Amino acid sequence: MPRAIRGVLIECDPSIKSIIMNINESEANAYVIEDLDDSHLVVQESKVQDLKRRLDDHLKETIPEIDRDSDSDRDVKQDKKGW
Amino acid sequence: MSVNANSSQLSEYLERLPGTTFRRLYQQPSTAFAIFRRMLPHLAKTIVMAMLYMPTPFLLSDLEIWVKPTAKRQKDQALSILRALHIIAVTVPCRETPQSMTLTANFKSSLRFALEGGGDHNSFGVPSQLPIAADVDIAFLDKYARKKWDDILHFVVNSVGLIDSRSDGSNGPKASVKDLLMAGRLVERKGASSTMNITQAGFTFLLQEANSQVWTLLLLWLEAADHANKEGHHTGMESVDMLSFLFLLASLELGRAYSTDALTEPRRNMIPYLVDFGLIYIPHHDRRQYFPTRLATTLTSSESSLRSVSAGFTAASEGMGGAQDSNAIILETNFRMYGYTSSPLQIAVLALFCDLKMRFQELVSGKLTRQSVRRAVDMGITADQIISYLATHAHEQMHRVAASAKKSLLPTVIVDQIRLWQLDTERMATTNGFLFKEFDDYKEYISVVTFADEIGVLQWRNDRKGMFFITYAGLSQVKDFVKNKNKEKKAGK
Amino acid sequence: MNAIDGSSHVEVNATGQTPSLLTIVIDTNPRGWAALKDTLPFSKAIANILVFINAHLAFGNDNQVAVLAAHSNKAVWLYPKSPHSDREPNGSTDGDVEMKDVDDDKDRGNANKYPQFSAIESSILSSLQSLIKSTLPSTLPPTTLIAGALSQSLSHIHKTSLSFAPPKASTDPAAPSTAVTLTPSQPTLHARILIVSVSDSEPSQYIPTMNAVFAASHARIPIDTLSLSQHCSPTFLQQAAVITGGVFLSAALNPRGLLTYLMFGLLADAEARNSVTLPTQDSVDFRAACFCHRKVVDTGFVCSICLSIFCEVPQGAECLTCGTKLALGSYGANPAVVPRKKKKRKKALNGVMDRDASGSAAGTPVPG
Amino acid sequence: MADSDGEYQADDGSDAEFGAHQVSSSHDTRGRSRKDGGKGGRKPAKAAWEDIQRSWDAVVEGADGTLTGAIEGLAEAEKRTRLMRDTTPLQRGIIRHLVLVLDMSFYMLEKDLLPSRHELTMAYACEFVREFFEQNPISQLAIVGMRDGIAVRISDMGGNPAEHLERLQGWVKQDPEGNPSLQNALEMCRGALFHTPSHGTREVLIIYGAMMSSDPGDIHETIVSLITDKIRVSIVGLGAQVAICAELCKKTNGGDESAYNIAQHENNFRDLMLAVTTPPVTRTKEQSNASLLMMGFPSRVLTTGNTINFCTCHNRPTREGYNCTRCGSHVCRLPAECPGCGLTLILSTHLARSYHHLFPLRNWVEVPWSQAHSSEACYACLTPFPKRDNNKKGKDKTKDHTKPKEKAKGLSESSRYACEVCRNHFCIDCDLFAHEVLHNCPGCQSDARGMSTGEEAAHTNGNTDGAMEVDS
Repeated sequence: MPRAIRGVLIECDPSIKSIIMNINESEANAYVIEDLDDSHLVVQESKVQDLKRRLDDHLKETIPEIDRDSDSDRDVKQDKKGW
Repeated sequence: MSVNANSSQLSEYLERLPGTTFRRLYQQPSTAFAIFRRMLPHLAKTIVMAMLYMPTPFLLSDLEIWVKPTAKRQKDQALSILRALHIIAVTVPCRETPQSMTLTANFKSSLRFALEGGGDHNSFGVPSQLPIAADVDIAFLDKYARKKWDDILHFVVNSVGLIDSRSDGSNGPKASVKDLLMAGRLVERKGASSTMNITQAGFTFLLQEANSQVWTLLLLWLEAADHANKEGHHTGMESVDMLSFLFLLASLELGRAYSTDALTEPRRNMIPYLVDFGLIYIPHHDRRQYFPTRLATTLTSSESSLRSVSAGFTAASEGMGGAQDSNAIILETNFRMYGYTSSPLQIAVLALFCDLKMRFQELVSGKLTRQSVRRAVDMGITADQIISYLATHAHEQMHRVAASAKKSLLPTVIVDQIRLWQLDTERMATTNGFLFKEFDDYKEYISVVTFADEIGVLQWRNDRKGMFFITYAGLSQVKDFVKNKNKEKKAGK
Repeated sequence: MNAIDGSSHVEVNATGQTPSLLTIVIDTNPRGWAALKDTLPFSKAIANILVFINAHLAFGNDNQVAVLAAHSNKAVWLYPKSPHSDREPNGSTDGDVEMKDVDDDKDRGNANKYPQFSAIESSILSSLQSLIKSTLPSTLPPTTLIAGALSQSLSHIHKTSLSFAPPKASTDPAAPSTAVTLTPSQPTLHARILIVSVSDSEPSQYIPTMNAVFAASHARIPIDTLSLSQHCSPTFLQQAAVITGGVFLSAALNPRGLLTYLMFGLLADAEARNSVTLPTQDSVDFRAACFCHRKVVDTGFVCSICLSIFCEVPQGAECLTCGTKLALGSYGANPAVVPRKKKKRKKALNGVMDRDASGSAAGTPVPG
Repeated sequence: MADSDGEYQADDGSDAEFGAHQVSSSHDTRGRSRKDGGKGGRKPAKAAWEDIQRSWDAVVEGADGTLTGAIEGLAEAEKRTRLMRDTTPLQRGIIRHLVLVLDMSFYMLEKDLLPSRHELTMAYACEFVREFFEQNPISQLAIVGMRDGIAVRISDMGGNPAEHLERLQGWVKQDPEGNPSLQNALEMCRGALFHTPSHGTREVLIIYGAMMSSDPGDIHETIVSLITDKIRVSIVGLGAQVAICAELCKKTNGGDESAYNIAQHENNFRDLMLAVTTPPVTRTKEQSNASLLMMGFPSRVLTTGNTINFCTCHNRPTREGYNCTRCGSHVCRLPAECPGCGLTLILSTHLARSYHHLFPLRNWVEVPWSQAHSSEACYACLTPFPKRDNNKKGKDKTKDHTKPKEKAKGLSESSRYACEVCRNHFCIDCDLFAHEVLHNCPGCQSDARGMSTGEEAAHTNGNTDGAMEVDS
């Protein structure tokens, strides 16, 4: 008899996934139900919002803010590099 | 050719209606005509026209031959829309007679009436015999409609809080319209303070082109009326009748007076609302005639003609401090944006997703940046909305260049980048549902996963691990399937 | 992220439905319609055609229509009205859809008809009436001026499409003078011509008709034909349909079913034609008639100067049209010998080549 | 002007030292140029920048003080000048054999024509091929390139535009290199045209970007043999005039110098090239070698049921096609030469397509205001004409300076153009359309009276009644 587990399927890049796994480990596996493959995993439904917030925080730390009041072409290039 | 985007709300609304409603709707030739014109993809129109004067049912096998194999997708799409709108009826497959389709009786006779004329349905409006005031010309009507509609938009935009309330002394739309906007959750009152706040639906609304905005509002109105009727309030209006009156308005001629006397009681009740929306104009001196405005007569127009219409609109509203609807955005591949406008409304809308740098008389320039787009996305505006806004308001020159160079209207770089910026914020896609695992044997797994795939609820599968994920909605069906399987298995044993 | 790669660029095109201009040429030859009197009276046919026009307009608001009558002695505009025929004082000369004579309709109080439709109908009917009034039974040439009607409609289409075309502004970076695209850009207007024919093709109109047909094929305007007459076969129009990629339908067997023919076979515009199978002609007669005996030939002789066609070698090998003395090439083989050289040879070997010279005069092919 | 001409060609001389082989444009270039200079330099040897056109001089402010009228006038004048050609019915070589020679030497890398000479030439060559077969459906074409001092064959003599275009496409991406050799190219043309039947014309069109030619032998001998073979050469030069080209054109065209033209700018280049698609006028009895050709006029057949035919020309399965009227071979498209028996198979419509060259539509005349009152709108397209401006002052002003100027350009002051036969008035766009594409007068064709009364009518439009008849 198969088992059906309620959860949320998350599809993301491998890089993001590894961040999520990192968060998961630091929180004693409170989030992830099943690690499916490189780009998929199933997490607890109740924890999704929390996870998203934490992921955002994490990304904000790693992605640099870009100087915004710029109007020259050079800056446009910088913008492109930024993302 | 797919149904254009802005008619999708209407088609969603229509497709929810039951068949009996359609039968009543199609009693009016103007309605059948308007739905034919506005709601159908090109191939569907061709099919309907081919069947209109055909004495016998059209065999599906003949249709198969008639439509080229390369256009099978369009054909299937056309048929499904035609069925959803109850325009055609397809016989149930059975062995003796081949499957065929016919136009539904009401639609057929109404569309015939629309093309041939005749009958006494009066569904294309009864012109007023009374003398028309000299000052009510097309320019006047355009100006009137523009003002009414701008008031509504300003009310929505002001709630963003990006610009100060207008100083030109207009006091915004009527309370009934405000209520409607709130009921439709385009704006909402946050907390105890009386300030209005725009919602995501409100942004969607703002970024649409005028025609879709009108439809959005009208559909809200229809739904509100439905709702009120259900709760037992007697509004004297019925959504079916309202809808067919709207289609009637769409087939009227701009600049001509029509008689209110010929209207039925419920329709006369609708008139004050339509005046509030700016769809019709009633002169003060004589309340027995009404004039449809451009907002009404273009309700069932196609996209490209709307472009020319809005150009005419702009021309008519010159001297009113610019027009919100002018096709006046130039987008360059270096992310610069130039908007030829001085209307505070359009500037406010642009400021939602664009870093405005400079403002001149009738020109604002700015740049799309990651921040500006992200800010918009955080507010709930989607990348697609931004793109479609830019596309609908693109400058005539961009249309020309795109048409002559056979390129897409907006630079592809920019379109992709806007989408990428949005994706930036959505590093993961989430789907609620169920993970199935621990199957007894591989055969069982395969049969269940195939079933899930067939009914279209499968999200992810891994045959090696013997696991798959289905959407929330699919659970009951898959569960039943597994149960049946087990029963069979037990019975087999 | 994967959603965005080169393959899935979401094109944001502004192209909605391309407007389509339908030009209908109605063959109003009185003799032709008289022959059809029992099966399909003219008034009934016009009523059917009007429904067809309305159906075309119903496809979208920016679809346009133009109607001409190819009469026996003239070709005239029915819609939009030509200011030549009746000098209206208000001068509604614009080819726009909104006719100004809408006001005339008012007294009819037609609430049962879409305003645009009734405007067009009244225009067509009144023009037709004045056309019929002006036709005198005494002066009735058996011809129908199809070529003239085609020429006028093509000029009109040309002008209309000019107004739709992107202007060739010099400031345009994609100015067509420098950036030459190998494929012509997408048309901004789908135009097509439908001829409702009741009479024969008139041989004297062959060249003008063909000129018009080539102009149409150049502009990629399909010419469709619906032939109603049982006795006549408009051969030129049959060829026109093949050359321009149009549809040729013969409703001769059942002219009463005119509307069904129109709605099923001929309503599809350029866009729908991509996805719908069109009726095709099994075989098209492309044989030519010779200029000398009017005999239909499948193999003939052509004058290399004026391209006249002969069924046999004309007398004295002289072209009957342009009077040029024609050399008789050796058919099929390559006549590599330059005649002047032949002369030389003849001079040198006069006696020896005698047989050869007499041979060519009799018209036998000279081996290369 | 004479001075500058001389200077140019002196430059040619020094340029020519490039060539490792014998250079043909050196000494007599100078001699000739001086002689020509004396005549006043009538030839279009000017570079675009030499001919100073102050566009602001040409613009005259309209009566209302705006420029719109003047700009429209200029556009109209430009259209009109294209139309003003000789329309006397001339005998023309309808069956043509033409070799298109493209310069693919490093001179073509120049970017004085945008995007570059080479790219533009290739694009126009494709257009030329299409237009050529549109205008001359029963003619043949071959394409040769000049590159690396030799002549390369791009496509063989043939009557199918698709094949030529395919071959041309293959060369678009290849960068031009090396020196061009006129002589080699001409010899190859001579070879290609040698076997063509004498009833057709033999022509060569050269697109020449270089200022010199690097030839293996004496090019004058080649010119002499071209004359013997009755091959006419016309050249479109890019840049500046080259003496040997002028000589080549003059000698092979019986002393007529109009066959050598220098492209002034992109549009002019295109016009010059496409002008060659019009069949050439037959000049002398000697040159035309009229003959009677045997041709087949097959009917189109469709295979019935599930059968499929193989065409004999490409060995491809087809459903529709044409059967040779003599031997019954199945060919898939026309015009073609029957692969079985060699009979020329054409459609009668192909012949009809060429008739308008033989009987061109006569030019329409300008209509002065005095006669303009009879029409309100263009007869053909129903576009309303401008009404006469009754404002006296405005009229006087127009008379003062704009009118004589417009007259000179052949522009109608009332924007009306009249066909002299049917007396109907047309607008400039219809004028252009009727003469360039339609080759019919919509007015004459729409009036039976004009046709039946008129010898005149029939002649103007070239529709000799019953001249041609197809089975009816």
